[in-house]
Amino acid sequence: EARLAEFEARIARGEKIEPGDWMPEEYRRQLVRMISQHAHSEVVGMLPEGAWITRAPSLKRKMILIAKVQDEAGHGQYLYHAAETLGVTREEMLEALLSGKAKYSSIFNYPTLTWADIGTIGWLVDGAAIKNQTMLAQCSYGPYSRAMVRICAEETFHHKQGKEMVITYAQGTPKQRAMAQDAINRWWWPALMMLGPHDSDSPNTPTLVKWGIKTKTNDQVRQEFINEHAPEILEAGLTLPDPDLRYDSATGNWVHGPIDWDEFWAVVNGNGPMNKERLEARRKAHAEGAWVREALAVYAARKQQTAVAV
Amino acid sequence: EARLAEFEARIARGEKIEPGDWMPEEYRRQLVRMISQHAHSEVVGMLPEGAWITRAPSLKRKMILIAKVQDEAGHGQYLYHAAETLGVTREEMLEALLSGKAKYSSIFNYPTLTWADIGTIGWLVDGAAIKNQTMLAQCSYGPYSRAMVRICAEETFHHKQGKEMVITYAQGTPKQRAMAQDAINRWWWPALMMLGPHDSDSPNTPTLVKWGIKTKTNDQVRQEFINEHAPEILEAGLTLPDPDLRYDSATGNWVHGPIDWDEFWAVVNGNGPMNKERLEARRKAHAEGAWVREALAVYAARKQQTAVAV
Amino acid sequence: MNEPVKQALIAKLTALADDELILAHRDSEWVGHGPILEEDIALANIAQDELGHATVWYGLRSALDGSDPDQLAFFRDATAFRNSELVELPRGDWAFTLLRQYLFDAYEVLWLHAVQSSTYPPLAEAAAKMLREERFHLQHTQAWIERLGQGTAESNRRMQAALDGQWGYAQQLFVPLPDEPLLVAEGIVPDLAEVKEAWLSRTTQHLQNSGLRLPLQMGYQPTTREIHTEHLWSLLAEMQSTARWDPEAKVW
Amino acid sequence: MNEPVKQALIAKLTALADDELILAHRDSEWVGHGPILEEDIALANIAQDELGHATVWYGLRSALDGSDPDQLAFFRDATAFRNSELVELPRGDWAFTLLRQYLFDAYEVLWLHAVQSSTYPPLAEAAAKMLREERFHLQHTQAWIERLGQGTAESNRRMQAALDGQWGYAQQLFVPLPDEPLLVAEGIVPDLAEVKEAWLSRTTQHLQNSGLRLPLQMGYQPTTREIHTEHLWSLLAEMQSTARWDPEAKVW
Repeated sequence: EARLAEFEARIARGEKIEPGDWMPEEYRRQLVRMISQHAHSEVVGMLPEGAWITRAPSLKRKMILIAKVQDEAGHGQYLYHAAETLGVTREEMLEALLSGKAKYSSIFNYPTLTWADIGTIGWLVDGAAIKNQTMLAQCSYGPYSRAMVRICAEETFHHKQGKEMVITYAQGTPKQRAMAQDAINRWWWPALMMLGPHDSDSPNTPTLVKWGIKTKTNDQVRQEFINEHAPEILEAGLTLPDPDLRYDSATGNWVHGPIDWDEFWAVVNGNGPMNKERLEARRKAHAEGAWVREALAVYAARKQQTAVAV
Repeated sequence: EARLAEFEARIARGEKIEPGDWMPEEYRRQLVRMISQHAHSEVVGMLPEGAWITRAPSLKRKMILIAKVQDEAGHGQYLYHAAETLGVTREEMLEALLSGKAKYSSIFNYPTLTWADIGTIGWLVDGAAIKNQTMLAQCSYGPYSRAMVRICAEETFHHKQGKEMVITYAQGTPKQRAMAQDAINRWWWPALMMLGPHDSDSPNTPTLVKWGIKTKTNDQVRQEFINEHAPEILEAGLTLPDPDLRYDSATGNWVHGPIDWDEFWAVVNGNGPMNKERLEARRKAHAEGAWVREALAVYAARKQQTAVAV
Repeated sequence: MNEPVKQALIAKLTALADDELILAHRDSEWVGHGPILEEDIALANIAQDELGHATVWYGLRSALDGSDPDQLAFFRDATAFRNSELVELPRGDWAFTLLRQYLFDAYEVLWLHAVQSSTYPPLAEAAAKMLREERFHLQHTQAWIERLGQGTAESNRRMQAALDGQWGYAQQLFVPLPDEPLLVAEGIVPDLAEVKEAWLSRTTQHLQNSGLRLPLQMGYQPTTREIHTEHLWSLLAEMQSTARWDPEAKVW
Repeated sequence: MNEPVKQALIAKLTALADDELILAHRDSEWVGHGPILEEDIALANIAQDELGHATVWYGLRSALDGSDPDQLAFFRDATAFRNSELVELPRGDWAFTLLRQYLFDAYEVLWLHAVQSSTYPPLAEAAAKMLREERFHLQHTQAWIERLGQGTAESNRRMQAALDGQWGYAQQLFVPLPDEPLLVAEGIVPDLAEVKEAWLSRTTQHLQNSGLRLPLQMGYQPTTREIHTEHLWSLLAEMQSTARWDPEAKVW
């Protein structure tokens, strides 16, 4: 069909697709899925970190953490707006999240057990997210691409702060070192998994690449992540929980051992340590906020009425 | 009237009045007021101490505290039963408590701020209660008198444990000593006040004494309490927050300085530090337990029905 | 007892004690806030018994390695605790608390029953003593499950929600510690697989008779006691706050 | 500055900082749990600003006595904190949190405004900077009071309940510290009685316009910052748990 050919030609020329433009239904569908999932991840991602604001060990760290979590909420808001340009409403997306239909990043179904988890999330989880988002900043859909550019800048800042924290603790007291190592041990594999299944198990990837939504495969992005982070973590004097990990001088890549995809799929399918609690927390916040939203609506309607009457 | 004369003669002979016996309406009214107030005090009194079970500093202290609070619940139960013998129901009494109509001991409207408060409550508050209860064990109304005998035995045990705790901390580290002294400073005056207003401001007393409900006045009981506790606290190396306190060798009494009755009446009238919170906690427990009580009632009714049908 | 067996027994006693201590903590949060005064007393009584059991298990450990029970309870960090995740979960509503206590009691009665014939006499003796208390708890909580399960639509809904939330966690009670097979081989503790079979049969029957739906999608099942939920850190911050407030204190 | 004035100023800065720190703590408990994403952001933003103010006040104290702000925040015991009881109260529902923030913002804006003409330049300069933020907070919370007060019957009921619960506590913000008159005499801080008058007139008018009932029976009014509520111990147990977890740590 001519429109499709023209659409694909635009993408091939590196043009951005904008909200008013014609697009294949499947392109739209995939973008709504990805962007809303991304937005949900930001919002759910506030929970594991937000819970440590009250327990941060210094005024400076507390301030940094509030600011970070606030940024995440802002990213969520920004991404919901980007998804709305594709004709889906915030209410529909929230409903899909609360009903368990929509997914969010599996990484947030792991618990934050100590303060070092906060640094480690910044370093590894934001680090993995940045690799993904840097790629998505090239995305063919304009609003998503621009959202990614902005978000990436902030995430890079969080990533730096997280890295600095973990390295500080790795050079700290024995308890701090142990805490940092424990956190790396628990988050390393989930961080690798959060970049998605192997290319061979990722049926959407070819289409997404063809349409310029993704420009790299999961395995490529994962390899970039490992190549950057593995040597930095080792240099910090910490170890990684992968006995097979080695540097391959031929390819210049750090080669990792087998990933436990059973665990990945268990978490994706709702059986991770925190799936129930995260969703429950969101549902509870939504339910307990119902009277607030209702009050706002009634107030706004009354003001409007008054305005009209006057 | 003949019945009243006979009633008063029985009391004069030291006989106990029992549930079926004739009694003046005012006698019944005063007893219901006192016993239910006493029961409420036990139940509300669970709150300030119960909150420290989770924070007790050793396994032994934790065990002792649970047992103590459990005893208090038991006392409440026992006293509600005693009041019920006078024709008032548990529901009526609870309703009076939750609506704020019924009183409970003003002492429980002060907060428990540190662990030393737990020892201090045992020593001073239970100490004051025992003085009162020992007197009430002589009460002319049989069920109340017997309840007091039993309760006194347990309270004496709590009193001993509290005293032992405070004395231990008074001989402990500087922080423990300071904590103990701070607790004594905060609880001393409220403990004196909990024994009630001066005799001159206690209009019920003459009637209660005549009918053998009370056998001593508030000031007499208070003096007994001070005479026992003041020297023990000083001997423990602690001070008392009353610059006027002195031993009067002529009377053998410890003479105290003026009591701040304005504070007493403010607390009795609902303006103590914890009045709102204590009542709120009871109301919340009651409201949140409504579905439980309803389920029990439905279940019981269904079982009964089935039994009849069979 | 050779050293590996002794170390395995120390680990097992720690896990047993930690379970009881943390469960007692959650139960005791209800004190003064129960739906009925009589039940406030009953739950405080259960908490007291579980705390007593914790003290016994820490004591048996102490007899083996000279450790101080209060140090273990009040100066260990969250990462060193070896309780199951089930007992850490926030107390929730009355249905949640009673169901957890029921699932735990049913396990404990069966486990204690089996351990009465332990080849390690102190364990056998302790179990025999606790068993009486635990049977009473089980009777009590079992009755609650039935009454709430068969009470109103609301109480049934709450019980079912509690069951959905806890069933996967409860399975962790039957995951042996890494070196537990050594103890089983020596006849010191029973094989948890056998205890589990009896537990499953008993609880599923009672839960179903009480109008609750089973089997469930399992959900998350914790596999190691080295990892905890997000709740343990705060629970211990509260529990240990007084003891740690004055590190110089010798006596409390 | 003579020594008594300096000591009085240190005490005042501590009270100011503690108020902000504890209020920020309660606000930040909402992070991730707000009724609307946008409001989650707004409240986190307010918490962040209040925390920033705490840091400024601790910093001004530090300039006077060399104290370490982190030591003050994370290693002081509950009995040594000098915050008002209002800010310690549990966060309650959205109405409770927003009302508290409103009552506090209204006080802080007026106080900061007056202190801009302080004879102690660091205080005057800090106040001028904070005032912009606080005016924004006040605008935000003021709007919430009106919307909830005039929203539904339910939202009005919740706001009124929050007001009944907080009105007495809020009066403590205007109780001077024992040595505060020294500072007033030197023109370093304003007379709280005057600030209170402006605050009462402003808040009562806005609360009444928002459909809320005033005046109320005052209830409990805390008179000293040396005493706290039962909630501060647990709040600090949580807040200080990481810092105190490793007393040997030099850097966090």
